[in-house]
Formats: sequence, C-alpha cells, structure tokens
Amino acid sequence: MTTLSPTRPPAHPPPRYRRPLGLGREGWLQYGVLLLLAVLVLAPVVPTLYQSFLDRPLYEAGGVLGAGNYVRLFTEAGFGRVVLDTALFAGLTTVLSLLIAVPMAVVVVRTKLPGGRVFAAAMQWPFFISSLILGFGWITMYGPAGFVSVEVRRILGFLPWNLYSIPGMALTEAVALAPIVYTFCAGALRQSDASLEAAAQVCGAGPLRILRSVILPLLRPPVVYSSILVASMSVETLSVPLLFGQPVGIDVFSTFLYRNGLQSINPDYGVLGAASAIILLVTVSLVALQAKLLKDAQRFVSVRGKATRPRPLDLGWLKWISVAAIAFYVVMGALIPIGGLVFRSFTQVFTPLQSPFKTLTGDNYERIFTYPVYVQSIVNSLIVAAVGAVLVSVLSLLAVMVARRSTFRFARAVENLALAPQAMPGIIVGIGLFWALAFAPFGLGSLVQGTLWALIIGFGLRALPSGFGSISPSIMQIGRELDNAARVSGADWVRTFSRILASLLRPAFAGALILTFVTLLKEYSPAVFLGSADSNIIGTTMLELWVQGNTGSVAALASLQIAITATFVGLAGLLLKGRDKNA
Amino acid sequence: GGGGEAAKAPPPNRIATGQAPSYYPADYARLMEASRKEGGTLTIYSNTDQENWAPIFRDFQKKYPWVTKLAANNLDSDEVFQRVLSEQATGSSPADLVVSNAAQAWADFAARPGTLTEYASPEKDKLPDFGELLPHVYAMSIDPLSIAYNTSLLPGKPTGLKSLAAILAKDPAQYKSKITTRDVSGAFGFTVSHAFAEARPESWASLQSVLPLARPETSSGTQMEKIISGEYVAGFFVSAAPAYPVVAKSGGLLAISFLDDGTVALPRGIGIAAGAPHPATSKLFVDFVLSQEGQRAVAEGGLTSYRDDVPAADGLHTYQELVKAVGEANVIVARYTKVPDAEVESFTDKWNGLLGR
Amino acid sequence: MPEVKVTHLSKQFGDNAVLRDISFTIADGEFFTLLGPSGCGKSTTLACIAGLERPTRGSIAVGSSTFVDTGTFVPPEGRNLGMVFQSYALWPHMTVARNLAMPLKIRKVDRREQDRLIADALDKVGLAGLSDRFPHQLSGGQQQRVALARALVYSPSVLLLDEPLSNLDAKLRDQARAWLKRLQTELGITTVYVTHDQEEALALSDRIAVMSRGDMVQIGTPQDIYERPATAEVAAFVGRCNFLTGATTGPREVRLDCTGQTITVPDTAPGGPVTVAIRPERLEILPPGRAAPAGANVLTAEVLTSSYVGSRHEYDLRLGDHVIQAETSRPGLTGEVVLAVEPAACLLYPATGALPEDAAALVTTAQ
Amino acid sequence: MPEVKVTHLSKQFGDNAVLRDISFTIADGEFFTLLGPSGCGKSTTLACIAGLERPTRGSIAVGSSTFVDTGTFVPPEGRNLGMVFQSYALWPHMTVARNLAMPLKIRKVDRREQDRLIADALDKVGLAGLSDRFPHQLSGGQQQRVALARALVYSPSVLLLDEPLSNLDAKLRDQARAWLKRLQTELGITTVYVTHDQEEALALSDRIAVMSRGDMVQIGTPQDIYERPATAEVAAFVGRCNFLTGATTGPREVRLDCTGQTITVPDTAPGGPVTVAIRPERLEILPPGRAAPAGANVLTAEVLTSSYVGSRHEYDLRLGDHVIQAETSRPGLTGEVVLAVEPAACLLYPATGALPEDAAALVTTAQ
Ligand SMILES: Nc1ncnc2c1ncn2[C@@H]1O[C@H](COP(=O)(O)OP(=O)(O)OP(=O)(O)O)[C@@H](O)[C@H]1O
Ligand SMILES: Nc1ncnc2c1ncn2[C@@H]1O[C@H](COP(=O)(O)OP(=O)(O)OP(=O)(O)O)[C@@H](O)[C@H]1O
Ligand SMILES: [Fe+3]
Ligand SMILES: [Mg+2]
Ligand SMILES: [Mg+2]
Repeated sequence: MTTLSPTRPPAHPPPRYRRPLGLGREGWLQYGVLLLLAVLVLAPVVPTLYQSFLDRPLYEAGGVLGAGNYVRLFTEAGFGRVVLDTALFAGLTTVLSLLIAVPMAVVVVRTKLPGGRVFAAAMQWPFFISSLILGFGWITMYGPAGFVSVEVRRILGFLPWNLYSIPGMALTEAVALAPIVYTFCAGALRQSDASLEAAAQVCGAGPLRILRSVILPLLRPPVVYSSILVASMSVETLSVPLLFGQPVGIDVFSTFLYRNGLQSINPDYGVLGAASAIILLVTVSLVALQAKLLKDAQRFVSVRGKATRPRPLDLGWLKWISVAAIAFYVVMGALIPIGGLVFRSFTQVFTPLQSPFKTLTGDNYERIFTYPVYVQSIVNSLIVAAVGAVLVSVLSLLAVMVARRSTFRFARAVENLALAPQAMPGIIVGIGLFWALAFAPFGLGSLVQGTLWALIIGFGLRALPSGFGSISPSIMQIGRELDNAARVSGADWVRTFSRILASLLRPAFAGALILTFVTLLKEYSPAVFLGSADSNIIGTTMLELWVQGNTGSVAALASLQIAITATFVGLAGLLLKGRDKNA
Repeated sequence: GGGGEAAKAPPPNRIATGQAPSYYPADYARLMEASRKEGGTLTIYSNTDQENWAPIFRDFQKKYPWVTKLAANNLDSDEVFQRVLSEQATGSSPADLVVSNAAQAWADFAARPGTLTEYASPEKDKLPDFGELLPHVYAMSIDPLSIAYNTSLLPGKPTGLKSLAAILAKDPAQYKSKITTRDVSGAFGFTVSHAFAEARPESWASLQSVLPLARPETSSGTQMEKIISGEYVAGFFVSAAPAYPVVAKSGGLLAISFLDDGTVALPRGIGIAAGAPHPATSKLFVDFVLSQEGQRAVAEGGLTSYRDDVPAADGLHTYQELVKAVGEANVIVARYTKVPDAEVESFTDKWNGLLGR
Repeated sequence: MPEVKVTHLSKQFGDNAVLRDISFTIADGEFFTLLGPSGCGKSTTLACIAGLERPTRGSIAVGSSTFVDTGTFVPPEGRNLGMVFQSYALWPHMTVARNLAMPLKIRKVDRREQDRLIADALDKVGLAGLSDRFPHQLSGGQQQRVALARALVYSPSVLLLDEPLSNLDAKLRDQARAWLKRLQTELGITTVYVTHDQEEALALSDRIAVMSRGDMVQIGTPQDIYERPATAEVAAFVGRCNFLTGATTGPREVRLDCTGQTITVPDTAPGGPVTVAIRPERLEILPPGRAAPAGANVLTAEVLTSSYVGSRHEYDLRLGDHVIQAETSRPGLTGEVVLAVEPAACLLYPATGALPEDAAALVTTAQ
Repeated sequence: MPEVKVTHLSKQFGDNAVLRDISFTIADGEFFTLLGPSGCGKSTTLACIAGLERPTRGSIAVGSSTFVDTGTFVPPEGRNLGMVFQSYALWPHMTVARNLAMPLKIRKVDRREQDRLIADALDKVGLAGLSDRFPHQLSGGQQQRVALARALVYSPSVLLLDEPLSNLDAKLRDQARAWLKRLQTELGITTVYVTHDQEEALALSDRIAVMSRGDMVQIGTPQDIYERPATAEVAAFVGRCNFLTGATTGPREVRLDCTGQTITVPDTAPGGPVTVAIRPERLEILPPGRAAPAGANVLTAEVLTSSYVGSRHEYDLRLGDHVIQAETSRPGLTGEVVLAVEPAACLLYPATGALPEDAAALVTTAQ
C-alpha cells in the first residue's frame, strides 16, 4: 500500500505548464479563437459599412464620407415598396412555416402516428435541398404553366393560385424553411417533461385539450426562436424572390441588392452599401430581439426531476387527418417538385404541351460531363463543402469550448461573434468579403481572391452559426464536473479539452460535419461575388445554365446535387450508427 | 429565319498550327516567342458561356499548342468591369482579357484612363467598320436578337414587332401577361431596347400595344423555357445565340424569327486589360478571334460571326445570314456609346410605364 | 370511497415483462404503498391504474366501475382519479389558481363553485395566499403541495402518488411526510403511494406491497414487512440488516461461516446452507461484565468504526471476516465487545444471492 | 498531511454574495464536513479550495503552499488535490483503468509504476477485478468507488468530496457511508466533505461546519452540533426538532404560546418572545399511571397520527394549536398522552423566523 506520510512532499507532484509571456496555453488558444472570429466576422461588415458612407465605389480614390447614400436610398422611388414587400414576404413566410411545422412537430413527436419515424425523417428533407432547386421545382409544377397548374386549370377551368405573388413566394420559402421550425419544436417537445401531459390526462383532459392547453403554450420558446430565425433568413434569401418575383416586378431587399449590384446599368455602390447596412441592421436586431425574448422565455422551460418516459397521445380519427396533412406537405411541397426536377433532367423539353416521354434523353447530363468547367464546378462544390465542413466544424468546436467551457474573459464575445453571421445575408458576405480581400494587407487578398479559398471563407462564415449551434447543446449535456475532475487531477484547460472533451464531443462533431457539409454544398449566394473562372460551384453554374436557357442541365445539376447530399447524409448516418453500436 | 433546323455538326475547322496569316507583320514570330515564355496561361473575364468558348479555346490551343490553361468565367455583364476595376485599383488583377456585350459599361470602362492595354490588331483592316467598337476594343461576335414564339399557342408566325402586335391585337385579353421582353433595368435589356427604339422611333406604336401585355425577364434562357412551357406564348428581344440549340431540341414547339422591322445586333467586345499578366498571349488571342479561323470557331460555339470569309453552314450562324433575312437596312448594330443618365432614366420610365410597373 | 381491485395484472413492453400477474385489493380509505427498488415496476403499476398504460392482461376495478378488463379500457380522462407526479408536473405557464381550475373547467363546474373549490383545496394544503403565483415562483415544497391540491380539487375517487416526496430535500421530506399522512387520515381518501424509500413506506402506509422485478414479494402491514420479511431480499430492502451465512447443524441450530460458532435460531432450518438475518437494533452490545440474558446467542466482535447519528451511536464491527452493524446509545466503544441476540431476532432464509453485488462488496471489505 | 487554512473567504457572482467572509482551519487528517441546506454555498467553498472557482477575496493555504491570496491564484491543475463529485464524473469513454491512469500520465509517472498504483488504488476500494470495465458497465456504488480510487491514486494532499453519496439509493448509501468512514480512518487523509444530509454529516465527521446563506453558523464536533446547536436554525437543520414559541415569565421560566403552560428551561432566557426547541427523542411519552421524573416538565398532548419506522414508533401529537413529534418504542398509542421532558433538553433561542417558510407551514397546519 502506498504510504501517505505527513512530512514527505507529494509522491507525484502535478506537472508544471509553461506560460509564454505570462499567458497559459489556454490563453493563447482562447485569444487566437477570438481574434480569428473577429477578423472573419468583421472582414465583410467593415467594408460594407464603410462603403455605405462613401460617396463613390471603394475602388475609386478620393471618396468623401457622408450620409448621402442613405438619403438617396430612402428617397429613391420604389424603395418604400421594397421595404413593404420584404416585410410582407418575411412575415408571411414565417407565419406559414409555423403553420406547417408546429402542428407537425406536435403530431409526430407527441402522438401515436402510424409511420411516425418515417414522417419525422421526411420532415427534414426539404432542409437538405437548396431553395434555389426547390424554387425551380415549384415553377415546373405550380408555375402559371406548370404541370400541376395546367391539370388543375383543365379540371376547374381556372387556376386558384398564383405562384408569382408574395403569398406564392412565401409558401415556397416556407416549405423550404419549415424544417428549421420543425427541428426546434420537435427538440423541445422531446425534452419536455411528459408528465405534464399525463397530469392533464389524469385530470380528465382529452387529447385535443392537452394539445391546446398544455403542449402548445409550452412551445413558445422554440417558436419564438425559430420564427425569428426564419424571418431573418427570408429577408436575405435570394433565389425564390429572384425566380418568382422578378417577372412580376416584386422586389424585396435581396433582389434589390442583386439587381442594383450586379445587373444594373450603372451600379450605385453607395446605395448598395447603404441597403446592405440596413439589411444587416434589420437582421441583427431580429437576432438581438430573439436573444432577449428567449432570455425571458427561460421560465417556460420546465425540464426537471427524473426524466419521465413520454407516453404518446392517441389522437383517434384525427391521426389520419394528420397523416394526410403531413403526407400532403412532403409530397406536394418537396417530392413532386423534386421528382419533376429529376424527370426534367432526363428530357429535352419539359412542357405540359407535349408528352415529356417523347423527348427522353441523357443529353442534359452529357452536357455537364463534357464541359470540364461544369465537372470542375461539381468537384469544386465538393471540395468547398468538404474542406469547409472540416474547418468550420473545428472552428465551431473551439468556439463552443471557449464560449461555454472556459473562464475566458471574452467568452461571451466569442459566442456572439460565432453566431453573428446568422444575421449576415449571403450577398453581403459576398460583397463585403470581396472588398475586404481586395484591401487585405500583404497581398493576402490576391492570394485568396477568386480561388476556392475565398469561397471556403465566405461559405464557411455563413455556416459557422449552424456548426456552433449544433455542437453547443451537446457540450451543455456533458456535465461540467467531467472537466473539473480532469482539472483537479492535474490537466490544464487544453489537455482537458484534448483528452476528455474532444473524445466525448466526437458524435456532436460528426453531426456538425454533416450539417455544415450540407449547408456548404447548397450555399451559393456569396459565390455570386466571390467566385471566378476557376472557382465555379454547382450553385453558380446552375444560375449560369439557367440564364443560358439550358434548363435541362440545370435540372440535371440539381439532381446531381440532391443525389450527392442524399448519399452523403445516408452514408454519414450509417457510419454514425455503426460507431454508436461499437461504442 | 433560323427556326427549325436540325443540329447537324458542321465540318471540322481547319487550323494552321503555329502559322500567322501572311498579312501579319514580320515580327509576329517574336510575339509568339514572348507568349511561349509566358507559360501558356490565359485568364478571361467574360459574360460568355462555356459552350460558346469551347470551340474557340479548342482551336486556339490547336493553333498555339503551348497554351495549356485557358479559363474564362461567366459573370454578369457589368460585373466583369467592376471586378477588373476593383482589382486594378487595389493592385494586380489576374485578368488578361475582358469580354462583354455590355455596351454602356464598355464605354464607361474604356473611357477611364489606364484600364486597357493599347493594341492595334493586324486583323483590323480585314474587318467591317464596326469591327473596332471603341479604340482597342474589338467585336468578337455580332449577336442578333429575335422574336421567339410557341408554335402551338401563337396563331401565325410573327415576322417583326409590327406583325406580332397585329397577331396579339386579335385578342389582347387572352395574351395578357403572355408576352415576354427583356428587363430594361438590366444593362443588356436597356442597350438592345434603347438601340431599337432609337433607330426605329416609329415602332413605339407597336410597343404601345405589345408592352402592356408583356412581362420582363432577365435572361433569354428563362424567356425560352417559359415560352416552351406555355407560360408565355412569345417573346421579343430574345438572344438568338442561345435560342438556336433550344429551337433544334424543341421538336418544332419553339421557333424564332428575325424582326423585319429592325433586328438589333449586339456586338460582343473584347479588349486586353491594362497590366494583363500575359500580354503576348492576350494579343495572340485577340488576333485569333478576329481571324478567319477564329471567327469560324466563334460561329461553331453558337455566337454569330461577322467576317465575310466565314460561310454560313449547318450549325454555323453568321451576320451575313441575318442581312440576307431582313436586309442590310433592317439590321441595327448597337453602338458602344454611353447614354447619359437622364436619358437612361426617361427611357426606362417610359418603357416600364408601358409594362405597367 | 371505493376499494381498488387489481387482478392478474401483467404488462409487457415488447419482450420485456415488466409486471407479472399481480393481484391486490386496496380497502376503502386505505393508504397502500408500492415499495421496491428502482425499475421494479412500481410506476408502471400506478400508470396502469391511472390508465396511462394499457395492461397486457388482467383487470382493474375501482368500486363498481371496471376500468380494465378483456375488451374494456377506460382512458385516463374517464377515470376520475387524482395523481401527483414525482416532478409535480405543474403546468409552468399557468398560475397556481389556473392549474387548479383546469380539471374543474374540464368538468364544466360553474365559475363560482370553481373559485370556492380552489380556495378550499389551497386552504387544505396551507397555500391560501399563493393562488396568483406561477410554479417557478414557488419553492419545491410549495410546488409539491400545489400538485397535491390539484389532484384533490375535483374530489377524485382514488389518489395516486408517484414518489411525490423524492424531489424535496431530506429535511423537508421528513416534515412533508408527516403532513401528508395527517392530510390523508383526515380526508380518508383511498391512496396508492409509490416509493423506493423504505422509511417513507413504513412511516406512511396502512399496508405495503414490496415489489421486485415485476412480482409482488410480500403484501402486509409495516410491522409484518419489517419484523417478518418474507424473503432475505425484503429484509435487505426494508430496514438495515446484517446477513450471516451458515449451515444447519441440528434442529434450531446454525453454524456461522464467519466465526465457526453455532447459534440458536427460532425455527428448524432447512438443511444445507442458510442465511441468518439480524437487524442492527436487535444486536445488543453488552456492557463489560454484564452477562447475556438466558437463551440469547452471544457473539464476540471487534469495533471498527463508530458513528454518531444524533439520537444514537452506530458501530461497525468485525465478526470473523464479516462486517456487521449494531446500534446502541453508548458512545466511545473500542476494541473487543460482546453482543447478545435473542434467537427470535434471528431471521432464517435459504442461502441465495439475496444481496445486491454492491452491498455485498461493501459488507465484506474488512481489511 | 498538511492542514487546510481558509481565511476571510468571500465569493460573489455578480451582485450575489454567495460566500461571506468565511474562515476555518482543518487539521491534518481530519474529516471535516460542510453541512447546510441547498444553495448555502457548500459546493462553492469546495470549488474555491479546489481552484475551480476564483474567490473574490480571502486566502486559502494547504500546508506550506498558498493557493489563493491577493495576487496569487494557483489553477486547479497545480494544487494536487483529489476530488470526488456528486455525479462521480468518471470519463465515460475510458475504462476504469484508463480513468485512473489519466492523472498519472499527466504526472509522467512511468508505465510500471502506473500499473502498480492503479492496482493498489482499485484494491483499496475493493474493485480489483473491474479495471477493464467502462463506467456504464458499473453499478452506481461501484462508480462511486472508482471515482474515489481516481481521486486517491496520485496521493493527493487533501481529499475533497462533494455529496459523493447522494446519487446512491437509500439502502446503499447507508452502507457506503460506513465503508467511506473506514477507508478515511485507515488512510488518515485530510478530507473536506460536502453534504446536505445531516445524518451523514453526524455519522462521518470529526468536525462539522454548518453553513447558511453563505455564512458559517457553527463549527464543532457532531455532539456539539446536535446537542448544543448555536441557533434555532442549526437545531432545525440538524436532526428533527419541535419548536414551541413562548415568552419569558421569570428566571428559567417560559410560558408556551400553544398551551399557555409554563415550563422550566435550563438557562435564564432573554426577555421577550423566545423559541424552545426540543428533540423528539427527548420527549418521553409516559405510560399511563407512571409519574414524571422529579423536575421534569410535563405536557399533555393528543395523538394525531403514528408512524412505524421499523426500529421505533413516531407520533405526531397536537399540543395546543401546534403539532409536535415524539418517538418511543411503544406502538398503538391513541387519545391523550402525557409527555415528560427534562429542562436540560429544552434548548432556548430568541424568537426569530428561524424556520424556513415551508417547514413552518407544515408544522402549524393542524386543523
Ligand atoms: N415505455 C416503456 N418501454 C419499455 N420499457 C419500459 C417502459 N416503461 C417502463 N419500462 C421498463 O419497465 C421497468 C419498470 O419501470 P417502472 O418505471 O415501473 O419502474 P419503477 O419501479 O417506477 O422505478 P423507479 O423507482 O426508478 O421509478 C423498467 O425496467 C423500465 O425500463
Ligand atoms: N456560476 C454561478 N453564477 C451565479 N450564481 C451561482 C453560480 N454558482 C453558484 N451560484 C449560486 O451560489 C449559491 C451557492 O451555490 P452552491 O452550489 O455552492 O450551493 P450548495 O450549497 O452546494 O447547494 P447544493 O446542496 O444544492 O449543491 C446558489 O444560490 C447558487 O445559485
Ligand atoms: Fe434518511
Ligand atoms: Mg417510477
Ligand atoms: Mg452543491
């Protein structure tokens, strides 16, 4: 037995850690993360803000600062309409995605539903598909001359909807964004104490009353959180407004930026900067509002005591209606448009006026694979997604560690910085980074400008909040005493992280990898500015092909992207599951 | 008209590898030598599709085999210039060549000092007078704009704007929102619409009856896709270049015709950027594109060539073909001049007013 | 108040038989406790009575109404029972008053009557002033009483309690226990109580059912359970107990493995290995020089550690290679002590692996 | 083993003063317990000693090395302490052996020596065979012992334990407590123990510090704390206690509010309202017909409920408008009973709101 004699010094003294410049290893790491995040986040914001006060393009010498751009923006004809349409679009999108997702989350998670697991998975599908692709799909099916529309018009004699309107845009966008709301609500529902419902049941409440009086009121925090997220995402979304709104003259913020920045006869950079600054302001205040609302909403959260096993409610005949509603959403919202898109990719022309089977072809794919630039764009997308996913996940992990598991003085700043890109529209990230790279010191900009690295930085920045968001709940689930135990037994912060937390967070890290990979693969809006001849990606190629009129090839590329995503998500899922079993 | 022809492959383009035409200056070999030393790379900022570039690149590489890496991006028409300007302002730009059909932007760009490398091409004398659009900016192609229509939905074959107006006039209510044109808020749409209206002031009469039925689109591709699907029945100022292959594939559903009351042809400008990293190769490229061999490749890529010594053939479209179809007098070649802001505003207001937006 | 009759109740989750053919009857007004280690099926039994789980087989009846039988299943909202959950399950977005009003609203009790009933119920649990607070503004003990008030406000026929005290801290739990007992006695409501705390079960219940892995091992009054445990397992679970293994050597005689000594036991043991169970408080530590009472077994042990628990002293003693516990009011004993134990206090069980692994390890780690 | 010296320790979280100027010294080898209700700052004190929290003011020294003082702060990894957490905090992705190896690896102990130390430590906690298991393959009690082994394997100078037993179920907790006490005595390691369970504190400690809202209310041996609690609050928290309010009527005389009766108390009370605290086990329920001992106070009360806790019976009695508790070994008492209590057993405190709101409500709800 080891003797513990009083006088002797400890048999095994704790290790000494070096402290260069009086700062421990963790200090260096933590300041490093803070600095990196700050540079990344400020790089696009500072030039944008600067431009918004400058009376001429940044690249021209002799600019004078002033508020003239804002004055011009607000006095510009039609800007009021843009603001109004944006508000309408964002508001309606938010409401619709709540209407779709909240009841579904409740039904799927909390009730006995035939095929509930399938539906739970299916509800996520639209998330994996970029809204650009979904938009194309919707036009093919529900546009004024879409397959479904033509059929409906033939039967009814008129078309009861108009896709090229704000409600039409909002509905499409809502279908694309509903999975976000669903994910938050389903998560909250899974966590919350099931005995709250059991208590209502025993008191005599039937299923409907339980839904109304207990479940729905308790969903307030996730609803607030996700609806603000959805609102800020729909303020910045480009694809659907561009595809649907353009022909009928509906302008929202993002298309306003796009048209005035990229397509205008005479781009006014000052006004562009001012409009970007305003979008930034709006989204930032939305995110701030969300933080505030959520803080107050803490008292609604009631996860306490021994976790009770959830008992799903039985809805009776209502469950069949729910099944039908969910099936309708998945089929009409995602499956049919996407099926149409895939079908489109195998035909020459795709029109209700002529049987598509007449012109079946593999040409659309052939075109993509004969031009090296197109193949390159697929490869580029994969590279950007893969490299970006790894980098973003690593950075997210570090940021989460610093923000949530350290005594770092600026821990909150790290968290805020990591979440800030949530409020930065893709186009603005693109424009801002473009300028930032142009002005970067030591010729760094020219090393990066126009290469895939520029895309990786731009896309990665946009994916950072998802990475952070997917890792940070997991770290909250790992008891702090696990690191405390390591600290007390002699490990410093860095070692605690590498020896203990890194292994425990591996599943969360894998989850973040998948999520960011998918996000990066479908991202494209910053590339509109950051891309170059050598760095085309699927999204920009798709837009390019669309402009050329090669819709068939657009569909082919979209199908390829969906296939890649599905394969990747499927494989990753299998791998993760396999590993869980081994563990 | 170019409608309904089958996509037969044209005969292969014959290229004289490494040989300059006889009329080139004697020291042209030195230029080739300089190019060889530049490492065989060339970067083009363009708003031109990969498919248009493909045969040009293929043949250029055949001619000068040391050129191994040719890259052209496909940006929006103005962005081409904004990119170059920003990059030039902050140091070096990787751009060698600038290719765009944005007339306004070209005029603005070329007017700035120190944006272009001065170069007098030895091909200059072999070209028609619109071959040099601005000093040191040459026309790579001259692309006509057409009327495209859905043959199963539009009764009759519109041969011009007036004829289209006449067809629509039979039942304006039915064609409400069924016609498409180019968005004049965009550079391309403005240039072609403005050129047309300026050259044919009398056509406002037709426009007044057609535009209220129309919706603007921002690309020819979208216009054609929607005409095929039946969302629109016809569109005017649809680029012919991307339309040819679609017409061929559509199985007769889509047809195009040139406007007998004035077909706008928009030149595509090419110029060498100031401080181009590969100036010699850039010069070789400009000369090649303007040469007979190069113009032949331009036509093969789907753009419209304009040299007399390039014959029209299956799958090759030429300026001469257009002239034959509508007559020299009815071809309106858009000019590369800057339209004053006030004029831009009054024109777009008038146009958009007719569109009802 | 009706009686509760559960017959041949079985419940399976997939292949996992969680309850196996359980039957019991609870008399009108009785305080009946389900006691057993975690996972033995107590909550499941309660959930079956409440209607939150559907039994695989068996029937459940309260008074004259049958809740469950072949072909019959009354859903929970049709049973008019009151239930309190371990986590209280107060609806966090409603005030105390609205929490209590909900079951009344469902029953369409009119406004005035509602107010009266709510005031009554809150009064009963001593929280008259707090009706406008939200649950998160209440302390744990107050929440627990609101939960009880909510379960009582609509005068249910039976009250079901699933570990209602386990979230309170030790001190408050003791007090709340006494208070609960008084309230139940006063109301005379038939109560089914679930706990894994044997002290709580002994203190509160009229009768206790000890459960183990889905079976009912013993049903009886607290005295029955404590003094005449049916199996070694029950003895180990309810109250502290010293277990000594041995072998039958003759009628009413067992030789202990730990010391080799032979002791007298109350009954004739079955042949072969046996376990003798002795409660610590039945082991009397004799003051030096005093003789053991006639007929008592005498054991000699060595003091390992002592601990003071306020009202008495507990000693860990080494008996051969075993560690046993004894209680006395005398402080400061050390070295060798002599223990006396009446044969009647020696409970005899066939030797099986009655002790959980953990407990066994702790008992034999005498170094 | 060094002594632990904590002086003028304060800790604030924002505006919230969690510890207020706490000082104490723990002797070499002593088992020192921090006892107090939830949220009183026990864990914070321990965390300050461990270095997991940085105190706002004050100093902490162990032996000759100062851990915290103005300008000095040794991070946890530099303190060489052993710590066991309430949830054990075993690293779930490592086997038991690797859990124990981690602190040794960090200390660059060589391979052979590591194996020896690990085997030693596991042996000490009686888990020699389980070194290749993962934590999730162990029972709660085993996990707790692995956690202890991990805290001991590198021979730390002080052992810190934060409610190490509270996650075990009642049964196992009792046994683990005795085992822990034996181990600590044997190793003689200075130990700081945190608990809110007074029974545990009394049973284990050499000395106890009772904390309340960031202050140390009393530091003393278990006997001190239980028999001479410094305040009514301590009396209420440590062990059960009946509180009777009254007023001083003369030297050593108090008139009780509940019955109006006057009783004799040991000391002269301060004038004005007072609280008399009496432990239930000091209230003797007299068998009918037997007289009270001379000098004892005699009270008459009525039995409300009784509960059986195995080794004894506890009665809830009504004394005037108060509910009091008494313990006896006699079962089945009902109706009126006579109680005797020695004046020495009546602890006297100035009447303040000593009782937490919850407890007070439960005690006075006699209807
Ligand atoms: N819905 C379910 N599906 C599968 N197994 C279940 C389910 N509900 C309970 N069980 C299992 O049934 C057994 C009994 O569970 P029950 O909740 O009744 O235990 P308990 O006695 O109340 O335990 P505790 O004291 O921990 O609350 C456990 O082994 C549990 O894992
Ligand atoms: N990081 C923190 N920030 C703010 N307040 C804190 C923090 N940690 C602890 N507190 C507060 O300090 C007080 C003391 O906490 P501490 O954990 O020391 O209590 P405790 O005595 O260990 O209680 P328990 O028995 O519940 O573990 C509590 O009121 C707690 O809310
Ligand atoms: Fe206890
Ligand atoms: Mg349970
Ligand atoms: Mg604590």
